[in-house]
Amino acid sequence: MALDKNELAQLVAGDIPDGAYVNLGIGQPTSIARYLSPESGVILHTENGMLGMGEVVPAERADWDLTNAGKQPVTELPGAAYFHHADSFSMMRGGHLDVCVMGAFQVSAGGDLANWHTGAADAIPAVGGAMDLAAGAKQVWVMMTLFTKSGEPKLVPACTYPLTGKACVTRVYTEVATFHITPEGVRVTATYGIGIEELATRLDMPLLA
Amino acid sequence: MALDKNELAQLVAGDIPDGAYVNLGIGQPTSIARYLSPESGVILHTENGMLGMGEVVPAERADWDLTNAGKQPVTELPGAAYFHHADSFSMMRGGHLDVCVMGAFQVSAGGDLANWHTGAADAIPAVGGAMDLAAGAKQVWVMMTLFTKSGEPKLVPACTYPLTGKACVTRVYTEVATFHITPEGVRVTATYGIGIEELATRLDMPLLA
Amino acid sequence: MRTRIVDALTAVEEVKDGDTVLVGGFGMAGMPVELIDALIEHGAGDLTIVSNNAGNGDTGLAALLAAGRVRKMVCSFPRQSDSWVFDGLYRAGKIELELVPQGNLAERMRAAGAGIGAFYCPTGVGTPIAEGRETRVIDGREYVLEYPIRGDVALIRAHVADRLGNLVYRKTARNFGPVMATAATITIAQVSKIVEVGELDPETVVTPSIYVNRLVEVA
Amino acid sequence: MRTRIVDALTAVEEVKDGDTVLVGGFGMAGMPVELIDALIEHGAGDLTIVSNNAGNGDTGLAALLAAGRVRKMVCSFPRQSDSWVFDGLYRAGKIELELVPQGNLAERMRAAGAGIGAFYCPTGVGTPIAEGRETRVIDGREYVLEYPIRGDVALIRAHVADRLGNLVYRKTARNFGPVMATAATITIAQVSKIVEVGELDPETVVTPSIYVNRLVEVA
Repeated sequence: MALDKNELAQLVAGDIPDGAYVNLGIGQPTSIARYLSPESGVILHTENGMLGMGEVVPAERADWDLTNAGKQPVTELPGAAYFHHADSFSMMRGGHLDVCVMGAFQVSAGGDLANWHTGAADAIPAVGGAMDLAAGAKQVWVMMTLFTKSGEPKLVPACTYPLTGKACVTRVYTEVATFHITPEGVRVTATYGIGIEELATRLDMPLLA
Repeated sequence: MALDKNELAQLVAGDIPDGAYVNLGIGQPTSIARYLSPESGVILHTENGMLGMGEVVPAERADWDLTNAGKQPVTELPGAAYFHHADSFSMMRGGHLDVCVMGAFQVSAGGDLANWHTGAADAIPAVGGAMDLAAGAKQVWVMMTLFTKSGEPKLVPACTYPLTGKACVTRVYTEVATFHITPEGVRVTATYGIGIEELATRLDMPLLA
Repeated sequence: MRTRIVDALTAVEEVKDGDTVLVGGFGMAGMPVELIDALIEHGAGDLTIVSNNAGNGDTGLAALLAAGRVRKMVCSFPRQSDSWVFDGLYRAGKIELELVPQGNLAERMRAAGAGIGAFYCPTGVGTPIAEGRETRVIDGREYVLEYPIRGDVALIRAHVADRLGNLVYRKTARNFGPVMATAATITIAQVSKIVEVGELDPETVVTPSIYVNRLVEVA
Repeated sequence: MRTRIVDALTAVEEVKDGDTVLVGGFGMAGMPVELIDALIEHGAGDLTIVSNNAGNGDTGLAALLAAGRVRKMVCSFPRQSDSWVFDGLYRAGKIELELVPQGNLAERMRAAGAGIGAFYCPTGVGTPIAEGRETRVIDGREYVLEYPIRGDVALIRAHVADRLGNLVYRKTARNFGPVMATAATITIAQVSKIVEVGELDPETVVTPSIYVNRLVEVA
């Protein structure tokens, strides 16, 4: 059976190595934090300038000088550190983050990522730190639904939306299957409520098992 | 009468604007600090990572974690700040220091500075932060003797020693005369125990008065 | 030169029509709201504003935009749930937008402050952001050449200053402040408190006084 | 990944022949003497050492040089009153020297740590340092193209660490430590004291734990 959002977040959390420094993108990936145990020693980075970020807190407990990249109020964990934006993005661009997890509109079979712009002519473009993360993290994982609401695949032979980064995604986590993007091709690492043949047909691309 | 070293240091100190951020080079320029009054609000930078540097102290009062660019022990003044080398040299290179004062082997009529290498084949080259200061400070002043021990001028039509920086020096302070390097030429701003004609003859260059 | 302690309106008096103004903050954290209000009152127009976002709600940067003072926004993320002022101006063709990835925004200002002429950056390679820009392969990796962003003025918010202008920040409100302070000809810092010289620990100063020209205390 | 707290010899066990080792310190301030001693004991050779100076007296870096382990020095100021070990090796043609202006040394390591492919720098234009290098005029000013300096290993000294690896420094001993920590594959920090997680103020951490792989306490 397909995973629900919480199960998917838990699955990703379980794959993050102990002690890793991790950036969780705005939106769905933020929920992964709930499934990271303190014993794992995973340390969360937020690009607005902090390592050791804690949980999202409700507005009534907010300190508005302490927010995540989505501008939600968060907490500070013991061992945290603050730094300015140039230092924060140097950390990202310099390849020091072990993993970042982002949402996506599309991921290509070659690991290209499109998650900032639908290409619609009237859309106001906004990119934030997505391109910096795509270019900088040691591993870029994507967490998304595998199909759009109208049933179009989001894991595609080539992205049709404007790119965020080229050949950067190494893993894709979806509600019906998980994938590793490898030099040999796209490898299915697990399926949930869907057969691999049906998956290959719906995605219209060769899949390694 | 020619100025002695202390008089020269005092003269330079008197020309530093109130509130200026200043880097004093290794050696003779370091002595300028003795003639800066606290009321002047002049703040000293040392390129190894500090603003608000105080006086040089004898070894028995040394804290060896607190040294100047010449690796002499110094003190910390109220309002000081520490920073790392990349930040310190960004401050220099980015044009934030109002004045730096350095020694020199030669200064050219066009403001070229030579103070790091005599060009001797067997000399071990060493540059430190001199090129960064030459390229970065808003004003580069030189404090030197006007002639070598053998009587050769050090203010010259063109440097024969390897350069530290091009067209960077704006003022030259020596024991017998002070100069401004201007787009129109070298202007003598004061003489001490020498006539301006004798000066022009010994320097073998046109001088503006 | 010496940092002056002034009121907000005096602090912004040197801003001129056509200036590039760097405005700190990430959302509202670190946003120098009172300095922006003073800038609106001051009246300078035809401004280029460099800031991560393009205003929230109807106050601060959004109010400056609404007053028609801004010719161009340079930012990484203009589109937000409450960026209706910018959205309206943009769709009406009344404001220019230069979209810059967030890290490039920070690094380009850092370059301005650090005297770097340009730098090769891996961010945005192969994306529309890199179109028309010079690229180069170095050690097998492709980079885009990025140029400094300088400000005539920076408006930032810090937590505490000493009277010399040394600054410390508070939590993630630090964000762009320390970088913008280095990148502008005149840096104006709004702080919650000004203390005597010597009250800040020199080890913990984030922005040294050399980068701060005007201080405004907003309790 | 998690910072390991180890003894000095264990800390340097991954250093290999031919490695580039970044060594902190400006003169003796911030010099990781015990880590260098461990490196000598460890025995790796054919090293490239990147450090501001080329050793003082007969201990620390000078002892490493004297032991014949260093193929090349990359530094800004090798010549000092007590740099007789380096001087002798250099005059005997037994060591290579790459002389780098002090700010370029710092900025090139900063670039390595920050993922910058190369940068245009005004330092050294028109001097022998720029000979043979690519230059470019940007906005009317001439710059030299400078490339990153990466380390396989960095040996640095800080003041206090927490058990995660967050570091604070002491006075001007901070110098190259924070930059080198970002520029090496493995960063080893020697500190005077290791405290529990939570004992350092997050506002005052200079090197965040992400940059520190090994911690060695040397009381």
